[in-house]
Amino acid sequence: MRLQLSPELEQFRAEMRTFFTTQVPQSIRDTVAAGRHLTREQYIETQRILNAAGLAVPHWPVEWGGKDWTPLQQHIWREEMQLAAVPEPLAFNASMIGPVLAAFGSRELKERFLPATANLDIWWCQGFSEPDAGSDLASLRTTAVREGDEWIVNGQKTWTTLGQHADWIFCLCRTDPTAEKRQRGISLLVFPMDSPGVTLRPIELIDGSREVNEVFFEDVRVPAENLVGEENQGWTIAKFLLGNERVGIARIGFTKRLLAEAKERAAEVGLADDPRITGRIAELENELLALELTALRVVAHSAGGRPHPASSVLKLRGSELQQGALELLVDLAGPLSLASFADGGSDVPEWARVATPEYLNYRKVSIYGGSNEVQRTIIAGTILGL
Amino acid sequence: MRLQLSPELEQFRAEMRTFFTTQVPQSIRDTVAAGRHLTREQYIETQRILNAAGLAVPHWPVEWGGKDWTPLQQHIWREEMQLAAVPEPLAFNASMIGPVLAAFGSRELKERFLPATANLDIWWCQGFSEPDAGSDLASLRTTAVREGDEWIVNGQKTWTTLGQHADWIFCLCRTDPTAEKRQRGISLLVFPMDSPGVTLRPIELIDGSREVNEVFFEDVRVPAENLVGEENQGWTIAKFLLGNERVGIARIGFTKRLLAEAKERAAEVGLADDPRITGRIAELENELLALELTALRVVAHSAGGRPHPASSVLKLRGSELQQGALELLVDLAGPLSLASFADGGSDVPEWARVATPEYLNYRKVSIYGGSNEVQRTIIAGTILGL
Amino acid sequence: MDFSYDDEQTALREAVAGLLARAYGGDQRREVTAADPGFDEKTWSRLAEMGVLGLPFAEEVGGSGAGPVEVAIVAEEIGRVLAPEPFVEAVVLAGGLIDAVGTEPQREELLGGLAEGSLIPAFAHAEPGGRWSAGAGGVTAAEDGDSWRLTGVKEPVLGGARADVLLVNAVAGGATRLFVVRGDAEGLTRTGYRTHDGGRAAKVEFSGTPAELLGEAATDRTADIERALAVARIAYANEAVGAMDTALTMTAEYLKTRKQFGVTLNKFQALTFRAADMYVSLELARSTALWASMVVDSGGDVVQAAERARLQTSRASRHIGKDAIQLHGGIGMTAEYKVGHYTSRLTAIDHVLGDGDWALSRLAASVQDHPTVDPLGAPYA
Amino acid sequence: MDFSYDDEQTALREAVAGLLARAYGGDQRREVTAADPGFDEKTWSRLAEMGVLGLPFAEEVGGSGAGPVEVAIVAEEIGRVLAPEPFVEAVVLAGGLIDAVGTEPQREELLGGLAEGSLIPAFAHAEPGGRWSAGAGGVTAAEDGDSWRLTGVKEPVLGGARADVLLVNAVAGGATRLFVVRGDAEGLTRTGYRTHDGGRAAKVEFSGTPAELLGEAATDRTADIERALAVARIAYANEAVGAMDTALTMTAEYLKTRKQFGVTLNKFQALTFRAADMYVSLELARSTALWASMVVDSGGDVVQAAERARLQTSRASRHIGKDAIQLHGGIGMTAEYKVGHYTSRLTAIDHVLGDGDWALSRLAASVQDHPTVDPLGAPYA
Repeated sequence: MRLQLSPELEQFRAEMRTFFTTQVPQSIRDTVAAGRHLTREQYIETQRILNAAGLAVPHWPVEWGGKDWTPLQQHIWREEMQLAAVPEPLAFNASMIGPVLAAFGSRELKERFLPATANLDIWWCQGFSEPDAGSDLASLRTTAVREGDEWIVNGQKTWTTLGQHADWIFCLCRTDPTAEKRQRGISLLVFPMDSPGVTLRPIELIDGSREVNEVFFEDVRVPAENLVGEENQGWTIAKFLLGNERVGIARIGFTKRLLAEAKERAAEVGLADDPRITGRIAELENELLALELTALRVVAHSAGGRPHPASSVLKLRGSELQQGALELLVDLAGPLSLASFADGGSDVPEWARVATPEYLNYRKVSIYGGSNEVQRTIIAGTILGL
Repeated sequence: MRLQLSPELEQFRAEMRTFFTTQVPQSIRDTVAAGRHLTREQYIETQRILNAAGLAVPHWPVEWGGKDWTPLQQHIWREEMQLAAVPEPLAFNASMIGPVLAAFGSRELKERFLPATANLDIWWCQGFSEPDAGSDLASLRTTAVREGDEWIVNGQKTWTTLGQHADWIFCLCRTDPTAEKRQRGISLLVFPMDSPGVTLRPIELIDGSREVNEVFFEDVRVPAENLVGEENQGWTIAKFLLGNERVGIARIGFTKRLLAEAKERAAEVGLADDPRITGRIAELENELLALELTALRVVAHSAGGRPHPASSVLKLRGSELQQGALELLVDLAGPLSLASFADGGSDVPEWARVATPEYLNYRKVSIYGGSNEVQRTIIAGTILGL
Repeated sequence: MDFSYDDEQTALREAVAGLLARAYGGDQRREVTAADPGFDEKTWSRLAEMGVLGLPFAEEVGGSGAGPVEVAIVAEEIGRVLAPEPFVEAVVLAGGLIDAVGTEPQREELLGGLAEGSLIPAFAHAEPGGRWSAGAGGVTAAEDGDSWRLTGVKEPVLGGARADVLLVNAVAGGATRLFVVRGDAEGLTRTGYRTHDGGRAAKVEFSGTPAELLGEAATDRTADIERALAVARIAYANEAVGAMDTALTMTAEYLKTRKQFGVTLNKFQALTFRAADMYVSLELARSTALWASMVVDSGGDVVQAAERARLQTSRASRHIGKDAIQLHGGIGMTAEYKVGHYTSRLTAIDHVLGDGDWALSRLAASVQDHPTVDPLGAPYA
Repeated sequence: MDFSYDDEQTALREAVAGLLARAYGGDQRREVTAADPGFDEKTWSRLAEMGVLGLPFAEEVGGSGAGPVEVAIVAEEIGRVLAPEPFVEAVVLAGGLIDAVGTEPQREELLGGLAEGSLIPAFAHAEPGGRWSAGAGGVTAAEDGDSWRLTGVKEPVLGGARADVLLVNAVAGGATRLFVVRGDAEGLTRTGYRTHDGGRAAKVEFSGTPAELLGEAATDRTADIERALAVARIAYANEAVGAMDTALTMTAEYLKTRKQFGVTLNKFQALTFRAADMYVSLELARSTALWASMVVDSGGDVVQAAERARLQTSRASRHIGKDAIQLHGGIGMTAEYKVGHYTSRLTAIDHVLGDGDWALSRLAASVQDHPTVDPLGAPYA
């Protein structure tokens, strides 16, 4: 039981902080800090800078660019990145398909995809969710039928984040409609987004953003070798992928940055001494400390690849704290928050203008990545045995 | 749509206030205001004063002492009584068995019991709950078997509040164990608590109080004419009774008195200007206002005898606000709240000593009278159709 | 004490609901709010024809002489379908100020025009450095012969770009006064933009802009403004109740029809219990909003009643707005589906004239002034 | 940064847990707390034999020289079974003060006696007019030759009637100083009573009662007291975590076994979700309590760490304490069933040295002093 970091870890942390705050362009970090949307190019530029320094996919196997770090080092890496407002390596590449390919892919698939995935030479998007499935992933309907050396894919996916930027998609398809359990007849295919028969329709969200999409497949022909893992192994792969998704989703460094901003804004609008505002900040800050400490505890017990069941606590409370901090910023903006889509000529400061759209956009974090209801189900079932 | 009371109702209200604050002994009202337990004699003395003035059972049929008041008058009567710290007429008599007898009892039963019930010449207690039934009342196991002109009762009841003071019990018994639906084979019997075979065991609660009891029946012989309503009509009667129980359970006047006290105590302990304390008071006060207004709305639509489904809102939020106000008092007492069982020689004021036991005791209000989970089920089902 | 609507009030509700159902029963709102001025001028005219735009004003100035309860009914129906027409902003707030402060000729011209639908006023009061204050700081007024000239910036001004007439609170001689500025006045620059809920706001700049004093006396108008803001807060509370009602109804409907894991969502008790809690919040907010409207009618303490309505509807709006999306899941996040718009609108209402904590701070400061709150007291004070 | 226990710590936990399971595994607690002194002297002796009562003190004075993490382990196990022995009160708080402030002879005598179980000290600091303040107001100290005499009242003093020695903070010359009063001192009147959680407290009156200065210098001891209270708050946080853990375990067990409407309660999703939320509260509180214990060890800002632990465990204690009863239903209200005692004890811990809002107010006053809270900073400050 020890509070301090070892001198080695102290140094590691200082290196991370220095790298993130000096090697990633200020303009990109300012964009993130201001809550503005990044361009495709900004994502790619950042990830290539990180990858060149070996900091894009440290959690991958060493053979494919990983660093063999301890969970604590990974935690520090991620938190420092968020604190510095550095865009994280694209989740679809770094946290989702990359680890899946490394764990389940053939040698050929690994060599073909992993380096390009780490470097964001290929931009991936997810083809998991479907309109009628929701949290019930196993009820998916997109089909892949084997025809000679090809799979013929038909169906529809949704919530495909940043699909408009994507080169390739990893896609769960039903390959055995006769399987006794719905979970058994599912496989994972990968294919280019410009394959004939793939169309994409952006979905406008309530904040006006267009970050998610519907993707339609009409007789899309996918070469047989684009199957990841074995046929009908898709459910196992999906659970592996979704488990990884929960790690790092607490986004503590992000919320920490929001709270630091809230303190500045409170001073700006003359509420630095308002007891209700300082009370809300102190309460959120304490909850966030508790969450970070819990993340550190969980991280220490997650060796072996499988996420600790308490990861659900991180997702559940982490999303609530992100939402709580963003709500606080809206309240600090007060009447100025109405000026949401004013442009540069406005006298309303930018942070006040983006506050409500970002607040509304972040209602999503308690829904995606396994909704908070799903997390409660996991806690009640897996941990409490209910 | 009108805010003001009519001049007649203004006068009615003033009369109630005058009566309650001048005709009920100060010592009894002080006992209630201080959160101390009343003696049997204090309950009886109060109810007889009220009954002599026609204020014990105004909601009963006129023939049996009722006043044919509007729901609004009944509301005013109840709230003024609570505000004045007057002990309400014993619920088991005035709100439970009285209305049941008036609605379902034979002429003989009415004449025999109603006047004595109104005057608290007979002290009633409830025999509804059972140890293994909980919120699932229909699963009750106490049996009554017909033998000639008598019913033979065997079984056990629990949560019999103030049963130690009671003369008679009204008791749900299973009279037809073969009924297709569990609800159908139940009847309501009444019998004296000193009948041979009745024994009572007090249950100590977490605050040290002994207000509830277990009651055991061993071959208790009950004359056949002590059946209320018809044989196997018990479930209908129980639903009627429990519906009535929900009305008036919001206890708005009581919570109002607690909040007025909290303001005084806050000043006493030097927290009258503490923003967190005044904020909690203001928030509770606003919720209570909203609840009172809702009660007035509901009351206006409850004509016809059956409670408005929104009564569940009153029970649910009413219990939460009682608990919230009592929690606030504990927090105002702060370290002094530890002196819970100090006696008169203590330098800790009495309100601070009783605060925590009362807070703990009132955890019950979200459990009894249909737990708050039951109320949510009613709202979701009956009102929202879920 | 009586919470029931009379026949005329019920007829008013049905008429307004009918008109708005025709206008916004389908997907029209997204289209209407996509283009300036952010609402439908035709629907505005129809509301004028129905007498809704002159509802609270005297018949002599073209109004219907109705009361705050009628205003509440209209506001609730507006909220129920999220009609983007600026009823609260133009009729209740700007109109209310004109009615309270304006001279006879001003009332006749401005309220008459408002009531017949030919003139839309907006109250320009928010300032980049201010926070729901009735006083002014960022705009100053200087006398110029018989007239006045204004200088400074107001932002965000709801409906400020479209408005035919702006009412402006400005500092003159250390006091906050009220002025009328015509939309075509020289030295007036208005830059309009969308608000997140589909509405419109503007930056309004005055550069020695000619203005006319609202009302006769050049006295401090802070108290008049405070009262007009309070009445508008109460109308917004009723608008919010209408919006929350629909958000809950849509959520309950969704739970009944959407299937997950082979059954409809209403089989999941954790979800139905949350819907039940939403109902509790809604009904408590509804009671408070209605009551506050009656306080306006009764001559009680309108400012405090508005704070109470604001606090209760703020808490309820956040609760219901958040859970309506959460219980819908991803679909609730999309602009194509309506429920998220309710959340967005409720968030806007919650910040335009003071949020819940703002109201709480004001109420908290006065808890020691009364032992209990007594809604049956006549009048509430 | 390391949250794992070493082998010695695990062995300590197992030993303490074993001893306490034998003492309180059944229904013994109700019996023990029914009679004075409210705890079991034999169990106290066994704790002494095990070295638990001298845990944090140096070996020279009879202690084991262990650290705050070991103290946290014992406190958690105490909480887990609600053992009524005054470990935090006598060892951590009173003992901690003696250790920090006492002269060598005082430390040897008092800590030696405490460690071997022959002497129980109590810190008399609460005053009827005070509120978790480190300073004194109600008791004054006057010099009397080489000695001092105290006058005034302390109440409620936890364990004050049974204590062999009282430590008292009193005002002398405008400063808060610390004194030692023997249980048999003249002019000392102690009136003991039960606290709601089964513990004992007392009114302690001093009437010119002879007292000895704790420590050598007659300096102001407010900062020493503040630190000792902070360390005790952290120990209480760990005790609360143990109690919450059991309350949740009992609740989950109950949901699995209790039947309603023909099925066990764990089939009701609304209930299992609430249990899940309790788990979230518990784990966050556990992390904070453990971390605060490490801050004591590291020489960081113990006072603020204690406020953080206090706030987090206060919120969690109320949440878990209330829902543990609610999910049990009526049985949770009874003294015969254990879960309500956990709620009562958690409520007591929550008020003895500062409640959640008290901690929040202190933390809120300093949010602008740091942009972020960084638990990895070494040492935390």
